[in-house]
Amino acid sequence: MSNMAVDIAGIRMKNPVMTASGTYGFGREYGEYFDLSLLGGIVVKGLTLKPREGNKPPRIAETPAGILNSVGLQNPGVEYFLENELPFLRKHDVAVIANIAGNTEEEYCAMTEKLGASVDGIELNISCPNVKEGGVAFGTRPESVYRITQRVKACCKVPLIVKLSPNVTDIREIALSAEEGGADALSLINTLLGMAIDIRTRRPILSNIVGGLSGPAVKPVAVRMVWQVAQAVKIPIIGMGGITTWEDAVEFILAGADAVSVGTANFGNPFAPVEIAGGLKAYLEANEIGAIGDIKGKVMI
Amino acid sequence: MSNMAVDIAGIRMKNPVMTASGTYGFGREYGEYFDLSLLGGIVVKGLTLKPREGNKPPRIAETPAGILNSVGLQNPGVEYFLENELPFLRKHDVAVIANIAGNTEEEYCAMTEKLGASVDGIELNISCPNVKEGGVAFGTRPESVYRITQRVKACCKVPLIVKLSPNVTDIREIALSAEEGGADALSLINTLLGMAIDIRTRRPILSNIVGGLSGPAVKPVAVRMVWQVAQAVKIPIIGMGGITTWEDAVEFILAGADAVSVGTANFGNPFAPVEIAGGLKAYLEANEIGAIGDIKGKVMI
Amino acid sequence: MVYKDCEIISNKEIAQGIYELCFVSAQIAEAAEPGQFVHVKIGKGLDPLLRRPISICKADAGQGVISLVYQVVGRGTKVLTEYGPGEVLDVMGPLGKGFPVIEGKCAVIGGGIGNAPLLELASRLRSCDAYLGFRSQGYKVEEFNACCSQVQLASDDGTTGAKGFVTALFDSLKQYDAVYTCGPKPMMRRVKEMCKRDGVKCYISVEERMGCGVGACLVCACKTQAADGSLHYSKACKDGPVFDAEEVMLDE
Amino acid sequence: MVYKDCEIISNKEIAQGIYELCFVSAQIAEAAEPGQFVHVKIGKGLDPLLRRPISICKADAGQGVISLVYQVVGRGTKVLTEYGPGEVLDVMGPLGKGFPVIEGKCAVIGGGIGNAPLLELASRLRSCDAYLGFRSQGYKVEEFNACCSQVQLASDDGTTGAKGFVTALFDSLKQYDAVYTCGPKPMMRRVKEMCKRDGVKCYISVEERMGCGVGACLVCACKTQAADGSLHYSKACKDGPVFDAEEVMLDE
Ligand SMILES: Cc1cc2nc3c(=O)[nH]c(=O)nc-3n(C[C@H](O)[C@H](O)[C@H](O)COP(=O)(O)OP(=O)(O)OC[C@H]3O[C@@H](n4cnc5c(N)ncnc54)[C@H](O)[C@@H]3O)c2cc1C
Ligand SMILES: Cc1cc2nc3c(=O)[nH]c(=O)nc-3n(C[C@H](O)[C@H](O)[C@H](O)COP(=O)(O)OP(=O)(O)OC[C@H]3O[C@@H](n4cnc5c(N)ncnc54)[C@H](O)[C@@H]3O)c2cc1C
Ligand SMILES: Cc1cc2nc3c(=O)[nH]c(=O)nc-3n(C[C@H](O)[C@H](O)[C@H](O)COP(=O)(O)O)c2cc1C
Ligand SMILES: Cc1cc2nc3c(=O)[nH]c(=O)nc-3n(C[C@H](O)[C@H](O)[C@H](O)COP(=O)(O)O)c2cc1C
Ligand code: FES
Ligand code: FES
Repeated sequence: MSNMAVDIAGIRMKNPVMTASGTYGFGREYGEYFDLSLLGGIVVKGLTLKPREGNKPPRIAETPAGILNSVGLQNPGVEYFLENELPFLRKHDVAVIANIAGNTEEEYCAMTEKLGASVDGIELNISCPNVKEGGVAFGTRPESVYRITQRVKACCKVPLIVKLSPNVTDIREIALSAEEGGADALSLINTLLGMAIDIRTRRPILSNIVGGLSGPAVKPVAVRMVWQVAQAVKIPIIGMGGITTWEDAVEFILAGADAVSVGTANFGNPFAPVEIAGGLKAYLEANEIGAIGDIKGKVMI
Repeated sequence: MSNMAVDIAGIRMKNPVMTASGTYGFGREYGEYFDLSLLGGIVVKGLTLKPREGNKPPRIAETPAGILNSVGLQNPGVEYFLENELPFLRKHDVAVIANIAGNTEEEYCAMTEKLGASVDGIELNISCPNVKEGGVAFGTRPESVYRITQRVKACCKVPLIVKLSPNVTDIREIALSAEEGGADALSLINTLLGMAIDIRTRRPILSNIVGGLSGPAVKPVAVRMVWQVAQAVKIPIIGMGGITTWEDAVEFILAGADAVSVGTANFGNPFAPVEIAGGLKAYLEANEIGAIGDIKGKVMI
Repeated sequence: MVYKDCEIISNKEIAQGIYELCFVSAQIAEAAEPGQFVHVKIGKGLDPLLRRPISICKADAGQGVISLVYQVVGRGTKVLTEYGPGEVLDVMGPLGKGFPVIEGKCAVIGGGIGNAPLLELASRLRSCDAYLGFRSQGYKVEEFNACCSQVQLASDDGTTGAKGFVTALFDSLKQYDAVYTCGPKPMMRRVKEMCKRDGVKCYISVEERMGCGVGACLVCACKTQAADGSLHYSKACKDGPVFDAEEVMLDE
Repeated sequence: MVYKDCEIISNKEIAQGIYELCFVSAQIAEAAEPGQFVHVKIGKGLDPLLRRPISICKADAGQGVISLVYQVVGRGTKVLTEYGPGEVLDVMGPLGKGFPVIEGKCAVIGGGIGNAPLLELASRLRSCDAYLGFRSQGYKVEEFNACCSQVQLASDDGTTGAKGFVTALFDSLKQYDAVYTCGPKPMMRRVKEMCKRDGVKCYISVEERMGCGVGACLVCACKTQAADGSLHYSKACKDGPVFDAEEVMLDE
């Protein structure tokens, strides 16, 4: 029996398969398909201090092997989450990570304080391309990544995961800034900034004009970034970007991920994360690998 | 009869469809399938001052709706090109653009001088991810983009096109640096840096470890960058990245491209650029658009 | 809510560019409410990537068969036409909130492919008139005839019924206790206005681009107005696709 | 060089995991040289994106039929098995440089799926012995019997012929004027060495991952040594897939 359990900077999970923020709501919907306790962790939809309505539709465009989305952080706010969504999630044996986004450092800190120790970890979304007020800026400059990480870390009672944007010249530099700022773990990648135009109407398909690219199309970029970051930092890495099959998950783990998140793939197959966890376990056993951690970063160069 | 002709900073082409550097050799091979004079322009394989053997195989990996390549600029050198390849291309009524790559500014200038006015334009490849000695660095810092553009422009007898790397935080900034440095036109995007791992062997599929991602998968990123750059600069733009159908070409032109290049799509369909040119013409006529330039940048925001 | 491969019984063109696909699923046929949809994976690979939402046109609980009527508009629906009997289709459903079935005298008003989701509803209503608008050729008209008191037809080019908009087939909707509509936005907007004017309850089925189809990703936003007048984005897939006309905004 | 949709005549499993696909193309059958390949687009969409190179196993110029023998290894070859008679396949070919057909006494030495490209060659050689190695079950053995003076078999598990490597079937190759080989690299390396030792001309067919298949993209690099000893990357698709053994490096 191979050991599938992982410990991401103190967040214990029975297996390394999580669901990616924004693709899984607060777990309720997919919870109708299977027992959420089969998952390692659930990262909830990006939360803001106050409720947000998000961007105008259309918010999604299908692209070759990918999708663009411009949801714009529609969410009921951190307080509603604590009162109405977290109790449901807590009925399951699964790590719950709150993904948070703000327009100012103060907002990030206020949310972190409100969340306290009620969740198993906090994921700092400093990379959402759909918030115009400053969301992107936070994640693309090393100095601001360092500063916001440090400030949030100071008031964070649970492990702090910093989620990185792929829309940067040098992902290592950003990752190192987060690590120096005190991040307990990193997650990557968020979406690549993209655009699609409907040639009949001559308008952008997304009413927000640009959106975030995710799905299989981005996998090679994500694997490359996980590999680069894994060589630069010492903290654990949660890898994501196009993971659809257990083979994809193995690829990310070999590149240097400690755990993986499944996002867009849920839309095609609600059982994707469960099947991936099952496939990983079978892979370990077939190859007589004692524990999932044994293959972390073991790509042979 | 709609007018398909375009003038890219003095490079006159009968239609706006070109073939992308590195995917079309020096034209000979696809010339066996159809008359190359049907194309607007041909951008030849990236040239270096001296012949180069390129990277070890495997040099290609298939990814979802894309490919990774790590050819590493295998080419016979600029002199061989002038003596043995250019005369063949010159037998056709098609614009010939030389794509050049160097390790130092001096190399770029030496090549530009050797090429003189023998070609219709020079495309400065400062963005190839497969040359380690400095190829990437040139294209990702605004100052170095400005400087190399300025130096090459000073010795360039034909229109100078600067080809931009998408692996940057802010493509506008880089585009503006090239424009300020004296670029006559811009082309984008080159490939996105990516990686793929064979989980059976646990080795990277490419022996160069990382490679450049191209094909339909990158189209949303390319369209977004063309749109961003078109708003920032005044010089013409050659758009590319995943163009496979005439509809894709229209999308790039609406986003702000004056001409388009077809790369990876050639591998699936040798007639792709000819079919795209035909489709564009039919589109213009069906929509009673007088000239291809009339829809440049006409996406409605 | 079911997720599985269902065997296809038939897949045929029933009007120009419009196909009917029937597949076997006792569970979906049993559970389906009129106006609900299924989320269909077309093809086995990554192209196309997303599922396609298609309304349930008929649910035959006795036979355990679901009928979908779809129009070929892009790559997904194009590839769907290539499926043949005996092949299996990967289907999630029934999804969303359907039409409430009301006792009184009702009307269904459909336009284009929007007629399809109204058939199962019409067959469950005690008393129903149908106003159906087509671009050109009609489809499923006999089935509407079989379950409606009255069926009136219109088409853009006059091929089927009167030439013109379906909304020109009636001056008033006062005689109805409830009106149900599905079709192009301008048509539904007109129906909504008339119902408001005539004080008739109205239900509208909307279309938005979808990702998950189950309420988890928030891409299918549809603007709605709460009782207090505040505006929100509801989920077309979970809170809809059917909304009370007073609630849904139908703005561009 | 042809590029077009060709009608499939048959597509059947001929050994475990190994299929033979026959399609109609008078032009390719006419032009094909032994050892050349065709570049096949599998599926209509973007998945998989690249064409797949498959060697011509038999080219029947009389009937205008090409036979391909392929092994299911990944997604592309998997999807290829789903094609049926009457469907069309998008094919470019014949491509590359084939085996030179030599007058004297020759041997073909194949391993695994590498036996397939040797059949057309064997049928054109005046005098040919065949040494064929399989993993387990053999295929096309009768066809080799029909055109070769002698056929010797080996397999990894002993199911077909002798148990062991195909290269264990002979001690010397001195009796031959030329040897042709295709199969796993270690096998071909051994054959190359023996030919060198025995002073026999040897031709090798290599496999490299391909993009364009026609010589335009340079991804299919194969290390070769020029007469002056200098090393270069040749194009497996255009300069090969068949190389003179003295030229090709076969290093890892
Ligand atoms: C709740 C609901 C019920 C529907 N019921 C039916 C039905 O019964 N019959 C029918 O023919 N059509 C129906 N539609 C529309 C149908 O989903 C689209 O026509 C279909 O998705 C188009 O796919 P495509 O690949 O052919 O087109 P493409 O334009 O290539 O699709 C590209 C992307 O846009 C989305 N898209 C395109 N048009 C629409 C649209 N009108 N609505 C939502 N998404 C769209 C696709 O799903 C896909 O993600 C329904 C839509 C919704 C939301
Ligand atoms: C000149 C030449 C002739 C060939 N002739 C035959 C033949 O007659 N019969 C046969 O069964 N196979 C032959 N092959 C190998 C065949 O091309 C691969 O098995 C096939 O491409 C695998 O595709 P896939 O999608 O099933 O596998 P995947 O592993 O999913 O393919 C992924 C990518 O890798 C490439 N690839 C994988 N394996 C190989 C390989 N061994 N060689 C080259 N590219 C590979 C694929 O083309 C694709 O681009 C030949 C290869 C070459 C280069
Ligand atoms: C519809 C949608 C909504 C998303 N919302 C968020 C979000 O609120 N916060 C966040 O950090 N990432 C968000 N993401 C990004 C994903 O969490 C993930 O980083 C990305 O999609 C790459 O993974 P994938 O390719 O598996 O989807 C969203 C992605 C999608 C597709
Ligand atoms: C095999 C291959 C080789 C390439 N070589 C070069 C090159 O030598 N110089 C260059 O500027 N770009 C090179 N490129 C990048 C293409 O010119 C083009 O910018 C990129 O592939 C995006 O277009 P596409 O998606 O249509 O292929 C190469 C791309 C491929 C696929
Ligand atoms: S489609 Fe995902 S919430 Fe509606
Ligand atoms: S595959 Fe393109 S050069 Fe050989």
